[in-house]
Amino acid sequence: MPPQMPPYVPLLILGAGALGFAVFTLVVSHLLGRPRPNPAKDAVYECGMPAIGTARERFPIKFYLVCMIFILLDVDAAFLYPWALVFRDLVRDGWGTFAFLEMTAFVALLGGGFVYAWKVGALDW
Amino acid sequence: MNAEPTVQHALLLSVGLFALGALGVFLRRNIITILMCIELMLNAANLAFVAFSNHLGTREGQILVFFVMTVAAAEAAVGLAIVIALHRGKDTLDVDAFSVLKW
Amino acid sequence: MDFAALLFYAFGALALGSAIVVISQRNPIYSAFALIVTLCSLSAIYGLLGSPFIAVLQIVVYAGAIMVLFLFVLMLLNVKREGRDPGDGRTLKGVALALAVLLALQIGTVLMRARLGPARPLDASTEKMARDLFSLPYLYVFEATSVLILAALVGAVALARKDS
Amino acid sequence: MSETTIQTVIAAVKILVIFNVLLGLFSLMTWVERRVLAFMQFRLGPNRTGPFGILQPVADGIKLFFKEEFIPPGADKWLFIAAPAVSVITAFLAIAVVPYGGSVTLPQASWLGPFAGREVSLQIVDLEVGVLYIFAITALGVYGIVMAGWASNNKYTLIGGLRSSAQMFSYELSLGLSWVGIIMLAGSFRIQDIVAAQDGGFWRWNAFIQFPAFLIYVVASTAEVNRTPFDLAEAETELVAGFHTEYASMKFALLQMAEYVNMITVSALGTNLFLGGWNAPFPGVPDTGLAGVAWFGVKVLSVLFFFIWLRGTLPRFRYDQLMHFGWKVLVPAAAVWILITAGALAFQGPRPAAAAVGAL
Repeated sequence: MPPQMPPYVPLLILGAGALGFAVFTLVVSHLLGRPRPNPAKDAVYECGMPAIGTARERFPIKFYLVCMIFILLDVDAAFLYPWALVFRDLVRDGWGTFAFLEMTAFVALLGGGFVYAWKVGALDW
Repeated sequence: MNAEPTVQHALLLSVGLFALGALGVFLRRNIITILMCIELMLNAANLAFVAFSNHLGTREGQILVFFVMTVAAAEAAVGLAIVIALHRGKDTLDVDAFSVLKW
Repeated sequence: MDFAALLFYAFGALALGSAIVVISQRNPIYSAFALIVTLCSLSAIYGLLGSPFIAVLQIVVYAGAIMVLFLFVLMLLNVKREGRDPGDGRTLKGVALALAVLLALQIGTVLMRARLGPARPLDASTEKMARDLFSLPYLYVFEATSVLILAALVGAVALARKDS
Repeated sequence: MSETTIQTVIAAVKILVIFNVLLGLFSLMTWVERRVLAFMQFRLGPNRTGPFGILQPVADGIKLFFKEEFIPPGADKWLFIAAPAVSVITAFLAIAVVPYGGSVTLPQASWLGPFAGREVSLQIVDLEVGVLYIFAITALGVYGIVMAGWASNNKYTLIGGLRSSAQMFSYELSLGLSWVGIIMLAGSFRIQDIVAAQDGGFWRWNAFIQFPAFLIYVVASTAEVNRTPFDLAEAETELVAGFHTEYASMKFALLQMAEYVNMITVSALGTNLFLGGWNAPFPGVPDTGLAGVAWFGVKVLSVLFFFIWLRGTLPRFRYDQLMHFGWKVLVPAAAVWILITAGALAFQGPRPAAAAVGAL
């Protein structure tokens, strides 16, 4: 087996290719399309009604709450992954019950927070 | 000087990021930008952890990064919740507006 | 100079450059996007330093979750550009810059003078990291983390949804 | 030629092939989708350009290239332009770790030069962090949508973008959690290992062993790629076209392409994680090399057809129902399932555990 190429090389090629493709497409379509603006066309499209004000509006706090609960549970998932990775090895080495209870306690504590958020209505839409 | 990136180069990068984060905290007056600068400083610390752990051949530093990230997530969630609560009271995000603990 | 080193310097420069954008922008939305670039280039640097797991976590937790929260709050509160500084802004900026440079010099000196000795090889593969993380020494820290997240969850929900 | 050059060339060729397959599949999908939907709704669908209208995607592409560009007043110009690019780049990056076959050995032909007789793995890059990489890249995909929605300076796009991103990360969580049981069974993040663990007949596929996780994956991935019945972001009756209302010409095409490429990615990933990847459904049927690629292709195309079928069949969710379902059903179910799998593994040992979990 020859020495493996470091994994970032294909990733870089792919990233550069995708970037090149996006830029190429945007530039070519910019050059090809001939803009023929008129006031109605330039207006913001809100179903034909004249737009009132800008869209720099505030929006409901619910989006923030959901996002916040997401990031905290995301951290939880970040701990679950390495645990899942080595779980079978741990079972084989006789640490199965320990690892299982360790993660159960972790998930149960977070579950408490989740239930709290549920009960106070942070998940109600 | 050696052209390879050594631990010193990673550490220099970390110092640079940390100082930039600190400078941002001094310069900016928007609370949210200041929180972002704090995230930048936490990241600089993480980079130093990874660089040292890499050099010294121990994994402790990298595991600490794990916990730093958790703390950063908790900090962002609570910090931004506080920002929202503050914004309700004063309708601004300028740090100079928040000079009292209670109003 | 080999390719990995070149990449390291390129991403380092990208991280520093976007960090400068973060602190010099008056529009916080641009700051947030610049910070995302910084975080992603740091992730690339972790990958180059041989810690793929930390690199992925950096994206999942920081760039994928925390920064979305920042963006949401910026949009939620409809944050505008910062106004101009009052009269004595220039002096204050000078002082701030001087302080930051001083800080950088201080930390830099300490870090550079650390007696590190020769580099030792490290196996930072995900499996090894996970075995360490779920071993007895970190049990307490690990469970404490869940208490921290629980506290943050309850606190943030309580703070944010008051009279909403 | 040095070893590094050879490997780089192989990688570049693989990337080029995948890139073109994705583009081809994308344009084919736009046509197939319209034809199949039309068939299901007793219409004809596009049938004028070429035989059966198969040249329709080409015509659409040419048309979109020549369309005029449009940036709405008050829009944030740079973010508005960057949004489609970000979407399409993250969509293409995610495919990097998805394998589409085991490996093929190039023939010993002279015209292949130094490449003759080489074993080529059918995957762009086999990262140690495999599925986590996909998790990370899809997390970045949210930014394209947030940027597009916010930068357009239009209330419909803003609401569409917000809804879409909130939906994406709500379901991303269950999506991520549905993989955990599989990772436990395979003991690896590498998709190659996960597929290898499902070798030996369709009853060993994770879709059966991890049936609840499979259901969660199907629902969550449909929501993740904004397909009916979860296409709330672009609910035409409420929000015009959601976050891409203001986009025209190729910028619109790029956003559309990102959606389809994401759909192809989740189909390919689901095939690998749950449907045995390139393994044949019965032991003894050839599934190495190109035969494996054929099995893989059949499975992915069936999953893609399933997505179209869903769109022709199911009505759209209401947004509150969507969020309730995601948070109050899927996330707890995924967490409970992880603990069940772990308990089975911990207290019965790996082999019987898989059977017990399958029997559940």
